[in-house]
Amino acid sequence: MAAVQAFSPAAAGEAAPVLLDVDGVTLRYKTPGAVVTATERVSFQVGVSDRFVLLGPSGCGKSTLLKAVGGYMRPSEGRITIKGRTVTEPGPDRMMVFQEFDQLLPWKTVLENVMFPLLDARRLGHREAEEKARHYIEKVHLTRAVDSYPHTLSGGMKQRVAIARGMAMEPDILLMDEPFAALDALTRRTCQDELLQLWEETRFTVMFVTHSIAEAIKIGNRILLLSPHPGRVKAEVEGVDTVSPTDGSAGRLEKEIHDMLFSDTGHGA
Amino acid sequence: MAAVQAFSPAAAGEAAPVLLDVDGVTLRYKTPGAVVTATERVSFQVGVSDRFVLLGPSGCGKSTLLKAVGGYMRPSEGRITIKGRTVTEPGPDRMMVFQEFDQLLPWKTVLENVMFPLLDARRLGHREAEEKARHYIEKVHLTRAVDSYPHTLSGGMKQRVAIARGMAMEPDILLMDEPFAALDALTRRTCQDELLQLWEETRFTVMFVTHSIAEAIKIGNRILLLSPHPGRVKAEVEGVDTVSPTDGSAGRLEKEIHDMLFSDTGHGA
Amino acid sequence: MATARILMRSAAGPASGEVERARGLLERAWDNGFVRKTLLVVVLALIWETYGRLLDNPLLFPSFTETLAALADRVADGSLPARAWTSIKVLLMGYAAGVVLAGLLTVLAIGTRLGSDFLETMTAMLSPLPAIALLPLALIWFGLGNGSLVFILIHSVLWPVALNTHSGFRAVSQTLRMVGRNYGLKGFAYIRKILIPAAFASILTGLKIGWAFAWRTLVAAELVFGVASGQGGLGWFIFENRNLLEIPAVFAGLLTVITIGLVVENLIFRTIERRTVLRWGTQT
Amino acid sequence: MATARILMRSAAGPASGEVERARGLLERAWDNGFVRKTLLVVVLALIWETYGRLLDNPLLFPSFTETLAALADRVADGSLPARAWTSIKVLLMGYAAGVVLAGLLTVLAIGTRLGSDFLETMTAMLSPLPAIALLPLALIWFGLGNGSLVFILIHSVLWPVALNTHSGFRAVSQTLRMVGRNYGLKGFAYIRKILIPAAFASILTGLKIGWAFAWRTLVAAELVFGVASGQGGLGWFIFENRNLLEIPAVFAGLLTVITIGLVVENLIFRTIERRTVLRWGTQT
Amino acid sequence: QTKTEISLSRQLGILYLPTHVIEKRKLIESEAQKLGLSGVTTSWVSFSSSSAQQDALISGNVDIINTGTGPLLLMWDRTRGAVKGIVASSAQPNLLVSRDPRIKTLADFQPGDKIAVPTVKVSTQAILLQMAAAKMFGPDKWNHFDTLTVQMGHADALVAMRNAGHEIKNHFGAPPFQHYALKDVPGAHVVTTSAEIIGGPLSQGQFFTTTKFADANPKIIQAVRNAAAEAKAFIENNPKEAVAIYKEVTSDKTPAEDLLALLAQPGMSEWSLQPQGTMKFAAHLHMTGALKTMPASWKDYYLPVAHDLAGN
Ligand SMILES: Nc1ncnc2c1ncn2[C@@H]1O[C@H](COP(=O)(O)OP(=O)(O)OP(=O)(O)O)[C@@H](O)[C@H]1O
Ligand SMILES: Nc1ncnc2c1ncn2[C@@H]1O[C@H](COP(=O)(O)OP(=O)(O)OP(=O)(O)O)[C@@H](O)[C@H]1O
Ligand SMILES: [Mg+2]
Ligand SMILES: [Mg+2]
Repeated sequence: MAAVQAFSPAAAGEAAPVLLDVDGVTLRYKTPGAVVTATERVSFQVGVSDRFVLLGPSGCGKSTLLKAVGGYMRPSEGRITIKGRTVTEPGPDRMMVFQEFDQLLPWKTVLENVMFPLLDARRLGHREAEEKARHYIEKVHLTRAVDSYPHTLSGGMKQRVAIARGMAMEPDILLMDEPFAALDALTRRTCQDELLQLWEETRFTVMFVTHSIAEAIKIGNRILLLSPHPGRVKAEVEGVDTVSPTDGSAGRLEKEIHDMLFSDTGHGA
Repeated sequence: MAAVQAFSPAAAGEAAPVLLDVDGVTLRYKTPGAVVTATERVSFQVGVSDRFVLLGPSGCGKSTLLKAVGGYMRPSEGRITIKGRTVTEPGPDRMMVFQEFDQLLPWKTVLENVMFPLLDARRLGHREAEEKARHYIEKVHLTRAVDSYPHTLSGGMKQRVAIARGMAMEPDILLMDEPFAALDALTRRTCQDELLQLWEETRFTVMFVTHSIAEAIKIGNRILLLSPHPGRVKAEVEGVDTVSPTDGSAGRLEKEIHDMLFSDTGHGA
Repeated sequence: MATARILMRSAAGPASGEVERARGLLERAWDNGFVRKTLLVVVLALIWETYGRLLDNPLLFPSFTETLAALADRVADGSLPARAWTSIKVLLMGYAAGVVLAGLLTVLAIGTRLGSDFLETMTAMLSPLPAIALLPLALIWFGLGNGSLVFILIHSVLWPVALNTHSGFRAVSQTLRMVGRNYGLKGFAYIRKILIPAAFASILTGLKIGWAFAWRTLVAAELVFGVASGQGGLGWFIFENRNLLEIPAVFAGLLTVITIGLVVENLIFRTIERRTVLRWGTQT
Repeated sequence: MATARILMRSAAGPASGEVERARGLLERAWDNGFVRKTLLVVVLALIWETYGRLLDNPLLFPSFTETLAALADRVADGSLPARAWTSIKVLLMGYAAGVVLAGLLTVLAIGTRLGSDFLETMTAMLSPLPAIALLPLALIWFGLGNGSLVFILIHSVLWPVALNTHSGFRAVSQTLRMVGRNYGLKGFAYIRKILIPAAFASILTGLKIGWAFAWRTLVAAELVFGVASGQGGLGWFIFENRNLLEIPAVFAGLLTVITIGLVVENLIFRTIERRTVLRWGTQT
Repeated sequence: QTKTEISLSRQLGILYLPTHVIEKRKLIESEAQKLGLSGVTTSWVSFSSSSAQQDALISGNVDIINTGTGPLLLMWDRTRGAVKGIVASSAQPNLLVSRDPRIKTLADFQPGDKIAVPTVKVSTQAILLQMAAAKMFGPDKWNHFDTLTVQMGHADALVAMRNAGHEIKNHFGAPPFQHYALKDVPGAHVVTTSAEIIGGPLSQGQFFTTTKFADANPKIIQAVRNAAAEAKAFIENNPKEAVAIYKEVTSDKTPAEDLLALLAQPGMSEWSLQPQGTMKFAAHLHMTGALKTMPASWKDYYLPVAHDLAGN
């Protein structure tokens, strides 16, 4: 059973060397009418090779946080640093899998979409890029659609292309925003397994947003729980990779997190 | 425990009077390059007040089937009839919640988006429409965003607006394409409960696409299992509403369906 | 460590007010689009003045101040405002008619395949024709006078507006179309309530181009076409002064056109943009 | 019935080949855009012919056959093709230069806030100015000859192309922008690899409008402007024949412009469209 | 600096026949040669209107232009004498033709009648009407006919005249359009002529240039004058060949005999070098305010090379 403890900075220190440091970050959107605060003073640290999961209610600012780490937004308060350097702009070292279905380039086929960043950002040769792309497209079971344009794909297929694209880049940090939400149970499991296998091979760092507690436990080694809008850090779960689905400890952790989220009354309305 | 039987037409007869009849329907997309068959000779019947769930792997043609029932596509083979009349065009009697995030009208606020079909298709008065809209917006916990434009909403919030819009119309048939996929566990449960409660009140018919077996069992009274691409009917589950989450029968049914899907080798690759 | 641990975090203190970085007056003024644009216009005027003086050929290209003097003169004697007003009246008529016709053609094009062929073919055929080519027909149909001018204005507004509107309609996402038809919207209601707002950015571009070309055409048409009687508009003003070699007055007329263009862009089109596509997030 | 039941369905038999409904030759021909458009053009020609005959005033509006006869004449003696070729050469130069300049301005406008102000202000100011207003400047800078014509052509191509391109860029979805920047694309590479394809429908519309207006301007400019030497282009051809009261030849010149427009639209723009936006599903 | 490559403007038409002859027979080149200036070449640029020619002259893109009296006076005035005439080349009459049986004289025009002129208010024809009005109704009523005038190109106006149903029934034109109208429009008759209004011929085409060019190239100027004289003589002595040259330059398809007949019409062979009627024209323009300085004599706006002529 997971131990519920009061947070102490020392406890976090045992993890791998810090790669990403989010320190007291407040993120705001300025709209013509008003200023919307998406997250408020969020702090956490992600170590090298962490599989860091963000879990929280809809609209609490998970995507916004991911975008800030991706370099698309500047915090109005606090600082985001990667390897000690402040994040100022996006870059291919932080490959992003977005939540939206329209993240594929409509003018490129599935293969070209996966190959494009390999050629352009990773500067692979054409043959190598194509090989790698085909490899990952196969992993997400899209071989039959390899020459299709995105607008002829189903929602889930589009997301799988984006996943393949992200994984094929084998980046230092992979930022994934609910990548498997549009997938059926079976495909989802395959994709989760592929992701974990890739991690075994290359030990990249991944920041992963999900709505499913079970998925969070399966994918992550650490989970950050966010409170409803505006998102603040509510709790952090460590050592998630020590639980196992076979001995029931995973189920117990899932129930604990579940109860913790559901007991909360402040649902963002 | 659910009984696995060979399909006999007589067994299906016990349901409510047939509202929607999908008979040997093949759906194809013509693209410049090739013709893609999305579903092949799919037949099923949905009775009045059924909560009919489509379950199947990504890309098997669930959305396509829903679009055909919605009247957006003509079958290349077979026939779709509603109350005996062939479906030829879309209409507000079949409100649709799409899978895509861009289904809200960007030039309308959340409130206006929900009100628009009420005013326009259901011809409610302005006050009545606004009242109803606010009511359903509250149900999906979006009261704070009622005057926001869609582009300032998170993915899950957008989908909730679409759900509120669909429910507020209180249509004869509600067609929902993975409406809760982008929602966190808690919000998802609230929305599921709202849907079921609305169903208790108005007994509309709902066709529901989902990837989650648990959700299918929670929402549906009947489940149609589709095989991978091109989608064909694999099995149908009846009397889903007789199982209960408390006595473990729901869990058993979930496992059965799960095994059935996962044992399948023909994953659409 | 063999078990997972949940570490509770105490909620952070109440957020402080946003830390507005102190910013200088200059920097803030620079943030204001109006200030920037005004500056830009001033710089352009300075360049004009300098170039005009260096060239020192007022019969060809007067300096900005000479032009301003002529402008003041002609505004004071009332001739320029009267001419401008005459032009604007005709222009608005032609513009409105052109936009309405473009709307009709596009509605037809969206509704039927033949309509779409028709629009495409007509645009490809007619839009490269210069106004002067339509003159004989205009004369037959509308005689001398504003009727013909309006006809020619329509010719220059219709095609760009129709092309942009049609292309905008065709780019509306499949999902939005399906939503509209789901509501049972059809025909004109569908176009008005779904396609037009969804394609608004494109339509606005068409309207801007149409506006600009209406001016061009009006000035040029009054030149070829003259004025039936009465005093004529800005185009005539320019032409007459050109013939009288009152070049600063010619440039005063052109400056009037420029000024009207700036005012319309910044007061009308910008405002529409701010209230629509920018607010909706369909354009940044 | 107290328990859920899973009813297995035997797989349906192998799907039969697609049941193509038997369709008549006519219907299939009608489905072909080319056939439909050809028919449309034929109908328009018939209307022209009929109206021309009814009007019975070849000095004002010759019939289609009279025009064709004049066309055949002028093609046979080689004058019309030579004139058309002269025009097309200048046109292509001006068009290319205008498009390149529009690209530069838009790149500037996308890159910096000041660039965007500049583009907006310049467009609002300059695009309503008629070509004739630029004549004195063109004469100073480029003298008589093709230089000035190209300059004036640029003026009519630049603004619509820039406006449409800029508006298209501004309408590119936030997600696609983020994807592009995620790849580390910046500056020109970002524009070329992300913005241009994403805004291609809009750019294409701008190119079409620019093309049409380039023709208009060329014909009108040759008319106001005259020809430096040699024989001049189509515009001069039209002007000359008009003065000589060879009205069928005037219309033959216009018909040439129309034909070139049709050919360019259907062979070039349509093909580009089919290979890009239609294939990508960004336009229907 | 002396130039040997001279560019000149031309407008196409029978009015400009001397320029076409000069161009085709290379008269300037040969006259310059005679004056001891060898290697002179000319290039001729076509223009459709006089204002384009003015721009070309001011911007230095052509050296010598050939167009009407109005533009010459205005350019002389606005440039404060920096542009001056060389010699005139044609002074053919403008005819006001009407096909309205009611209109016999200028006095018959009523409000609502329409007179087509090439350019309202500023063309030679429009100014002639103003001069007539000033004579008929008094100097302050000079713009009496302005409201009746309608702007139409010569060709368009002729088309209108030929159309029985057209609202334009009167055209103050130029050769050859006015003669075509008289020939084939039923009931067409002359209401008045430029000669009647001015009391003599009015120069239509004249060469002019900048004084700067003239000062730098006195021999060229002399050559132009000589060439004009020679062209006059050539047209008078060889009308057939002149007409052939005209047809070649303009690609006019009118039969040669018709053109010869046209040249035989009264006043149509007026190719004199001396300016005619220009001072009256100037006086009127000065009265209306278009001309800011009133020249004391026609010699003010003509180069000394023409001062020996009997101009007016
Ligand atoms: N472009 C924007 N402009 C203004 N407000 C925005 C914008 N994008 C998001 N927001 C607001 O910021 C908050 C957080 O949004 P975010 O997309 O980060 O949520 P999320 O946690 O990803 O939710 P979901 O799970 O539904 O995707 C929301 O309240 C939303 O309304
Ligand atoms: N517009 C289209 N043009 C061509 N093919 C299409 C189009 N839309 C879908 N398809 C194809 O039809 C098949 C079924 O697509 P559909 O969207 O119905 O799948 P789905 O079951 O909804 O999948 P998902 O769960 O991923 O949303 C897919 O193979 C897809 O490639
Ligand atoms: Mg999100
Ligand atoms: Mg789907």
